[in-house]
Amino acid sequence: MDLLYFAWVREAVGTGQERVDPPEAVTTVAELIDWLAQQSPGHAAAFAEPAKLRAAIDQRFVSLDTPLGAAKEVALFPPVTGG
Amino acid sequence: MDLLYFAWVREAVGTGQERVDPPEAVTTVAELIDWLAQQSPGHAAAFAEPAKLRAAIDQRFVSLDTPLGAAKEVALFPPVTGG
Amino acid sequence: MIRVSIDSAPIELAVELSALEERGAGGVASFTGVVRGGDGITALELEHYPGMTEDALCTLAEAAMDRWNLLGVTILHRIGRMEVGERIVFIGTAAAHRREALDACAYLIDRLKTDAPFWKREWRGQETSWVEPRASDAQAATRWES
Amino acid sequence: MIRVSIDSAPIELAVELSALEERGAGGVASFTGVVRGGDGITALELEHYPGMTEDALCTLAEAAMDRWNLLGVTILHRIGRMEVGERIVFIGTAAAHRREALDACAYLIDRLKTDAPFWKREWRGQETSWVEPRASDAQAATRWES
Repeated sequence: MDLLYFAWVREAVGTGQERVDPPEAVTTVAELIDWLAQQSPGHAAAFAEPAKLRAAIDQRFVSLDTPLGAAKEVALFPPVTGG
Repeated sequence: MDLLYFAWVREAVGTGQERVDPPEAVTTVAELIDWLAQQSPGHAAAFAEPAKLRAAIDQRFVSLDTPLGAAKEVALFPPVTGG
Repeated sequence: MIRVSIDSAPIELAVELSALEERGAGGVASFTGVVRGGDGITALELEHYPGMTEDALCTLAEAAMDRWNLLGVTILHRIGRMEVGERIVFIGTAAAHRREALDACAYLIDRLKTDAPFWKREWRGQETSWVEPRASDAQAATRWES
Repeated sequence: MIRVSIDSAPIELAVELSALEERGAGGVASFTGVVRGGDGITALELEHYPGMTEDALCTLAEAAMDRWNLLGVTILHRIGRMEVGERIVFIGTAAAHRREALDACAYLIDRLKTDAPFWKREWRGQETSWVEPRASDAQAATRWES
């Protein structure tokens, strides 16, 4: 699964993208976030507060309780602030 | 009293402005219009249907039942169509 | 800052919009009316009431400045003859926040249609006809009564 | 006609507005967002989600074309670093009637704020901070739900 990070999530993790292979128990976006938080101190900083995060699966906005299903690309980022 | 005419009122009367001295019985804009309609065939054409006319006294929009009072400049014209 | 102009010269959008941006605004909204072809129309001709029309536009601009927190208002209206595709009217508003700029811009063009003494005639080749007012314009203006 | 662009190059208003006018519209509405100074801000920096952001803007433009009778929609958004006074975003709409152009323009900027994946950070000299979303933006977007 390809992960993309934007804004301060990207900065905290230290990279804008990475490929991961989470365990089978990780079935939703929220579970993915919890699992990612354990991967490094940078990940821990980025993913400590899921309430501050938003997500997209295969370039569509989804809520954090969405099942990952056959997701190829999952993006994690703060709420958008364009315009 | 100076009169100003705009758009098809101006064209029907044949001039954009004229000075008039209506009789004392003419006390409102509507009465002025009725009196003007008797002044020439052009005036008759311009002022035959008061419902199609709008007015301004001293450069402020007024309804046709407004007293002329001490009006210096009365303008008569069709409804506005700018923009 | 209020800028009002009634002129036979063409309206220069880039200049007008830059001037509004330079008010330090976060947002600039604009509306531009253009002579529309179709129905045989070849040109429009606009007439105004010198003095009263300028006053009416200034009064409108001031009313918008009172009602919203604006940094700038520009109202330009052309008079004389305009060919299809030429600009007739420009409304520009500058504000710190987009909602105020957008609402004020809509207000100004709605109210200009009913409150400013302009008269428009359509040219179709050599034929001319004065434009009748539209009931929808009177209705649009009333939505700003408060 | 829909034109969507995400680019680091400056936004050229005159070119964009002329293109909309050439759609044969009677009215063109626009909103331009500009980097506002104050609070020590020296620049903004905008980041986007390549692919998804372009899709989001096209989807928004199509939604506006479905909802109103429009002849043209242009949505431009800059990315990268912008100094105070520079344009961040441009929305332009062309329609036969002013109400449709104005409403669609307001809709597009409201929805862009919540629906398009952009992230903004403020520069104050060498210091940077990511901008927090505003509750008022989420609220503004909901007024278009129907």
